[in-house]
Amino acid sequence: MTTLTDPDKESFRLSMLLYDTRYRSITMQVIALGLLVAAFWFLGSNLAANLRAAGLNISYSFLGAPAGYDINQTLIPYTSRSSNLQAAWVGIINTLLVAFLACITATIFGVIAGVLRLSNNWLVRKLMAVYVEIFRNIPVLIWILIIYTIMTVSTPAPNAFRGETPTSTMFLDAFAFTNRGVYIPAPVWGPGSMVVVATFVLSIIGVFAYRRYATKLLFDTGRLLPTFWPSVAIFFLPSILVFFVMGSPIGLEYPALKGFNFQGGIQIGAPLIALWFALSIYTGAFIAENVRAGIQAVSRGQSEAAAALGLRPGRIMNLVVLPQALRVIIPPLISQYLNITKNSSLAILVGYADITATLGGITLNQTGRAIECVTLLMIFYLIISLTISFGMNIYNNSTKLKER
Amino acid sequence: ATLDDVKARGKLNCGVTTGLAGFAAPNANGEWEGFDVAVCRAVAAAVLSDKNAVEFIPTTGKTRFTALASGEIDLLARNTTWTFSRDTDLKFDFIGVNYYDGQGFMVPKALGVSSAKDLDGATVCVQTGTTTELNLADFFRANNISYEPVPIETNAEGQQQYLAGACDTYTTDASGLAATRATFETPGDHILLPEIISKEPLGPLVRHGDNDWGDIVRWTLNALVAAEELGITSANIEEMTANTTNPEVARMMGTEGDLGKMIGLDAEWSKRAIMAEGNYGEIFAKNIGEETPIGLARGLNAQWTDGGLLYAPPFR
Amino acid sequence: MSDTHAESVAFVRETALPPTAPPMAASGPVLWARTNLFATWPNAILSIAAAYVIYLILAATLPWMLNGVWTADSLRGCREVLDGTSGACFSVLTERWNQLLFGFNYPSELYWRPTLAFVLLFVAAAPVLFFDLPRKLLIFTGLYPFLAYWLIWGGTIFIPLVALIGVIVGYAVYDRLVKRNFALGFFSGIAAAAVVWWIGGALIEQFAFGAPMMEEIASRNLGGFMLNMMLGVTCVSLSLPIGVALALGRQSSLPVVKMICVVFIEFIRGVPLITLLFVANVMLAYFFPPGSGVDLFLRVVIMITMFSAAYIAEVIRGGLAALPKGQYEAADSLGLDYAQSMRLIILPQALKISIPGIVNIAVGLFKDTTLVSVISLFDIVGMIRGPILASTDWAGVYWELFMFAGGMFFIVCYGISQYSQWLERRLATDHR
Amino acid sequence: MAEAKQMQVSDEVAISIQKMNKWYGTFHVLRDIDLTVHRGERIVICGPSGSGKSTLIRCINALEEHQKGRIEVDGTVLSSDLKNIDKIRSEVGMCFQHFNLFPHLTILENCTLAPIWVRKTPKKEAEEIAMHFLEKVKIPDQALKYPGQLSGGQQQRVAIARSLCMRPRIMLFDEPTSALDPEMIKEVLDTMIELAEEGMTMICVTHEMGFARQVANRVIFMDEGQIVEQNEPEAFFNHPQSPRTQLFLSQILGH
Amino acid sequence: MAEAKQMQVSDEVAISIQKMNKWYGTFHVLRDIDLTVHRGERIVICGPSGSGKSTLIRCINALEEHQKGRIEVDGTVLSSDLKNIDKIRSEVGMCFQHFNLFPHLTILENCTLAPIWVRKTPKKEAEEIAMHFLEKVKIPDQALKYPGQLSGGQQQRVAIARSLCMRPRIMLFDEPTSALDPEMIKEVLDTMIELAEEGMTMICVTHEMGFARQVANRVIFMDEGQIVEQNEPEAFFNHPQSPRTQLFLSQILGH
Ligand SMILES: Nc1ncnc2c1ncn2[C@@H]1O[C@H](COP(=O)(O)OP(=O)(O)OP(=O)(O)O)[C@@H](O)[C@H]1O
Ligand SMILES: Nc1ncnc2c1ncn2[C@@H]1O[C@H](COP(=O)(O)OP(=O)(O)OP(=O)(O)O)[C@@H](O)[C@H]1O
Ligand SMILES: NC(=O)CC[C@H](N)C(=O)O
Ligand SMILES: [Mg+2]
Ligand SMILES: [Mg+2]
Repeated sequence: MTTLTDPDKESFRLSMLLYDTRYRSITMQVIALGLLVAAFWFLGSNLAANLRAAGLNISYSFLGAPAGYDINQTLIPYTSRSSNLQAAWVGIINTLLVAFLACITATIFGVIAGVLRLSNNWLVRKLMAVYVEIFRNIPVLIWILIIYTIMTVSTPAPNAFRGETPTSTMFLDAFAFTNRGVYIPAPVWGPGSMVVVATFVLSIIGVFAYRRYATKLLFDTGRLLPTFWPSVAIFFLPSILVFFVMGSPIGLEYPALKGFNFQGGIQIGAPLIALWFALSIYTGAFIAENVRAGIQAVSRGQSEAAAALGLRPGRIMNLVVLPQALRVIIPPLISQYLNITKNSSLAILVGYADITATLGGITLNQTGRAIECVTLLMIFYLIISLTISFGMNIYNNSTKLKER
Repeated sequence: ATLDDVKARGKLNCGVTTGLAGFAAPNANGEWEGFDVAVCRAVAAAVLSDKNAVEFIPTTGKTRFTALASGEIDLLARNTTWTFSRDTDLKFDFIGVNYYDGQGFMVPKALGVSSAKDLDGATVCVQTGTTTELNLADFFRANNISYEPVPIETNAEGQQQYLAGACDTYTTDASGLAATRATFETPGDHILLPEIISKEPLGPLVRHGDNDWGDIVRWTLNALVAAEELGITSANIEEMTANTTNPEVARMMGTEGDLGKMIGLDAEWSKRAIMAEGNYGEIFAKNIGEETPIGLARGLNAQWTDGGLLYAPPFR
Repeated sequence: MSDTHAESVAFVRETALPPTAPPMAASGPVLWARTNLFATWPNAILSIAAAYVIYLILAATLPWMLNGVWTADSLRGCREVLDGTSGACFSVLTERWNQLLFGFNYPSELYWRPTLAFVLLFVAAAPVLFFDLPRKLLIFTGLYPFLAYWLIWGGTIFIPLVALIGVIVGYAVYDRLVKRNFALGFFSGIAAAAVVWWIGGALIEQFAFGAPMMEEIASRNLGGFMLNMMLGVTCVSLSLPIGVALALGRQSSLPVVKMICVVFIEFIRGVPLITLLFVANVMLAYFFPPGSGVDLFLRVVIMITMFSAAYIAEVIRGGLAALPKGQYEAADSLGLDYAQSMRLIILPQALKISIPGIVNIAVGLFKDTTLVSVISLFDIVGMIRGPILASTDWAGVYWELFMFAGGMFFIVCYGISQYSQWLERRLATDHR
Repeated sequence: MAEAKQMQVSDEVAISIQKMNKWYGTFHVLRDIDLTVHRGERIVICGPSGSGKSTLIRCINALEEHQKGRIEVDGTVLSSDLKNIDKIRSEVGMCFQHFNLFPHLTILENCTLAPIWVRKTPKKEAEEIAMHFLEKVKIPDQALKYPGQLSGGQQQRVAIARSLCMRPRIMLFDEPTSALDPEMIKEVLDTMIELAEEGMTMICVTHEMGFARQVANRVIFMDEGQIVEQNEPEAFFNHPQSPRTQLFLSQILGH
Repeated sequence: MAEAKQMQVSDEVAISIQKMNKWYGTFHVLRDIDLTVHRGERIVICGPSGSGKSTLIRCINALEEHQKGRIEVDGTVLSSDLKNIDKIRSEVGMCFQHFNLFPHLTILENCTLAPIWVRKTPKKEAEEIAMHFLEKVKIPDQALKYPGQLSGGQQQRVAIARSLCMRPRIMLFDEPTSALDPEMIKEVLDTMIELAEEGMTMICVTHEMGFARQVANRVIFMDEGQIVEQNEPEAFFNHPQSPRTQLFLSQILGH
């Protein structure tokens, strides 16, 4: 509360610093700033003194030096002779990968559980409530450990697939579930396969185009085309057709047990699976609550009004309930995504090579550059969170309900 | 200075592994025992006159150096390899070597592997933040074969993964492998491969910059080694002190000269250190020697007089 | 006006119809099952699927649990007793019970101390959690931190005593002066407390050291579930006032103050707790004066407190924003100054609105205390992953241990969240 | 006005309810309801809170299912057959106490939603119809705003327009004015009166006695799930027969 | 009554506002306001919504800052000096449209809060004073209840009592009755009339013309941030001079 009158030409008194609203806020801010500077100075000088005493210095030159260690999952070229910086990039990409995968599956788990919690089937409702409560109330770290233990202890080792009478067999001869990971067939791109891929991409576009067309037709002429089966057909048929016309250019490479491990195919390492699954199922429980709250936030009156207008249940969901529920669901959903990204730093528990494990783990240890590594680590996570919350603000502003 | 801190505290904070049978592990009563533990106890006995005045702080490959650098521990006795960069860049002082070791591989017999060079494509469990991890990368690279590392934090985890078959082979210092294998239900099902792919001089270390403290620890370790060479054991030490004719023994036992004073301790410091858990040979035999389940031979760790590398500088 | 209909419709009911039972005797369990389980075909399929899932889970776990061994002394012992049948080896829980609860370094003859502190925690927390209890009990709540400190860490009683006296003196001074001016009261209170602590500290060093005392326990000897509880309770309570300050700062009209708070809050919230713990572990020591010897436990407490303070600040900010502007204006127009209106009018209401949110943060934080195992503190997870699974006796006993740890957290967290729901319902119906 | 009331009532039956019963669990909400509404009739239902008024009209357009008895709307018998329910719902418009406009859609979209998706009217045409009815309720200029931007009275008029866009033959109102401020009640009642004058068949739960007097052909008094009394408004208000009705009227008129 | 109106007005100036201007950003809300209120005067301010009435009286007790001109209350110039602001606020009581009682405190606590913390009155004494004023507004029996348990009219009377407990020499009212149901308006107006009869200096934003006629010494009409007309009530209502005033009066009296 500040009040200004015509500049009274009264002389400046020291007490005005405290009692005059014009100066008081400046005084306060100067004090706050002073305290802040003092705190930084205190911490900074301690840091300098301690570093001097320990004979350390702050330098980022280690980033260019060879890392010297190997990483088990690298999506970009990396060998033990690559630099620590490259190792950090490997970690960043692994972090983003597991976060991305977990966001998708957590959403799926969460939506299913959230919707089922509102089911009018008592058993299903209760089952989902148990799922949500159990997973929400036990630390994610314990879940990661439990699921990793299931992965490593309860699934067979690759050598169980070996020998005359193997104790385990591959599923459909194409999928192998081992305690080192899951092996699935990988596509082999033959000549002409690009055409198939292009067709596939086009048919996805086609599905959307068809749906738009159907809506437009409805709006223009009132004719309602069926959408579900045609969409499915557009999605699959052209690709399959082209696939055979081109002479099956895309083959599958099946994983097979060679030497110590399965070779060929796509390998999804146990650490990735454990972390991915644990994060998804844990966060899924939270998302389920958000989804339930979102749907319940749309009052019964809304669906009743829609029903009274003659809309069918599916349409009520699509046209009335979901658009409103999504506004409520999406902001907390995005903060759950943020949580997933942050919790993915628990990767070190299962030996998954995310940024915390490479830059903040092995590099930190092998070089001893603790301050530098931790600082870089924090900057990385900050950038991610600020980006996501920036996006969220934009979304929130764009969907705000118009009020009087 | 560290010595004053330790005295004021009345306890020595000693960093050890989180658990490696024979080297450092709590027994059923929660008391720490082992080859590395003995070094800590000897130092505590020398400095504080009480071999039990030690606080054992378990550290992993990752946390050990921060613990030491931040002053949380006074001494790290955790099968840590003496390397150039640790000594210089990380600003630590290795005060000697208590075990000359090298990195090896352990595999299940059933795997049918007889050489590390056959491990192409294998999955390897390795503790992160260790020299082991770096040696491993170098070894496979040098031999132009591939592998998949499974990074783990503690020996216990490594053991769990290895036994569950999540990795084909476990690699760490050969002594560590032997110790780990000794705890298996059926140690006979596992073998160590013949290759030793690195030099791993393991020794205690302290922070750089406090040379007085470094001297105390260094000479305590030397006293243990020298005692074996001179035939002083925890059993005969009283008698030796009284009857010795060897001036070096007399100097060590504090009956002649004032070595203790030179490092800021009393005259009997080394006597107490030796009495704590015995001399080097006794410690070795009791914890990891051939009589124990771990069953390590002295090998390189024999006295120089027996053709080994142990060679304590003179007490003079 | 040839009113054809009105004539025919005029109607008066002479005798009231009594209520009758609904048709089809299906009002009992059959109706229930029909409406709740088998309302439609898909629903029935869903029911059967759910029942099958439940059956699978129970079939997998029940025999295993019922067949559990409670008295063996090692995994080998368990295997012998089980003799090939499937069964849990709960013996690890009985054998390592104390380690799971107190860590492996807390002297066993002193277990009664943390246990007592734990029991008293309920007494201390009760008046805070349930408003109906006599306000007098709050005195005990005020004493509790000092008592608990003494019970858990031991040492001379004079340390907590001096701390307590300092707080009391500080509060007395504050209480004296606050009516005149909040800032004056606040800072004089702190100053007075500091003086008492300083003098008391000097006195203790001079004379009383070693006088009435209990055996002293170093922080690093704390462990097990006790460590989780301690971290959770301490950090949440410490972070409350900081969170309030941050929230007020963030709402402040002074741009500098506001910016400092915003940067702090967003920074902390943007970074995973793990990296903050790394900071505690590897960096924080460098920021203290050389030789100040802030131990790892304290550093961890500092970081977790900052962490939860940032989250709590956001919850409280929500509470502040939910208050109508009229409350601020009414306070202003009565002549209350900023400190008074915050203390007497705004915060009591804002905090009340924020309680459920704060409780949620507290639950999350309590779960996150397990992360300290990553920087090798031996909380319950650290105990399991470290000493217990590393020991030759119990290597390989995962399920029992993880189930136990999970169960402990479930009990506490579920309890708290039920409390929070109860509270929310109560606050919702509270017509005040 | 009294003339207007009688004029448009025809012999054709719009709604016929016979011995209809409904339970919530074991609670008997509606008991042996018999009611015949002719095309063009305006019926006002009143009665104490909890007497089942809302439930009754919600049963008519199948928002609640009844367990016994028979409801026939415009010749279609209300059964669990979805086709019949759809048919009935598109002939019966309903106005709720709390308007229940869709807040994420503009006023115009609110009004065109059902015509487009249920009646399959082309969008253009639907918008024209919507504008027509919005003009009728006197708020064509608000068409592009969102419900949150309108006053309560305006919102309720939009709700009426939204129902009318489906061109229902029967309108049900459930206390359409009771959530409104006094000034706004008049706006809405005026709109309803206009509808009544056009001969729309209406069933209206309301306690606006002025409205009942002016518009209704018949007033029905319900209590404890039963129709206790029904009569022409004049007779009903001036000479209530049943003691329950008398008590009720003395309360609300005295108020 | 008319006598009463004149009797207590003294020559002493209670509030004097000179050439006061206020902007919200670039929006000029108050333009060159000149107003002198004598001790014991009762002033009613009216005018269309958004004309700046609330802003004016909020400037008087420094809830809003003004940017130009001079406000003097009881001899104290409103400046940026906090001491002056405090002094003025403790002499000026204010009543809001939405009462703004503190819901977490009992009625009694609401009333004693400011005396205890601002005036440093001992608690006992403060409670006695509070009970005195609660009796005056006729709700001493509600003292231990919470605001949520009271009706709107009662709440507004508590708000008045709360202001009075600070023993202000001037009372400001900002539409004190417009959030109330008709029945409750009278209760509050009666209380205000009583205050007026005791000679309290009052500035009241209200559209209760009956109140203005009965109590006010002067009625001020504002529009677009300016004082358009002021006069004695009789003259003001019967012979408004400015066309704007005429238009306004025709609207609110017609309503
Ligand atoms: N979904 C439901 N489940 C159980 N009972 C219900 C349900 N809906 C309504 N009831 C009960 O049925 C009775 C009739 O309710 P209804 O809403 O029809 O009354 P009403 O006459 O419209 O009252 P009001 O004037 O308050 O709207 C009430 O006693 C109510 O408690
Ligand atoms: N905080 C603000 N920022 C910007 N403009 C404001 C603010 N408060 C009020 N205004 C504007 O100032 C003008 C005067 O507002 P004021 O509340 O004084 O009007 P009023 O005469 O009291 O109206 P009402 O009868 O509706 O209360 C209005 O146009 C309003 O929109
Ligand atoms: N196994 C270990 O933890 C020791 C590894 C190795 N000797 C090192 O110092 O890095
Ligand atoms: Mg109703
Ligand atoms: Mg106003």
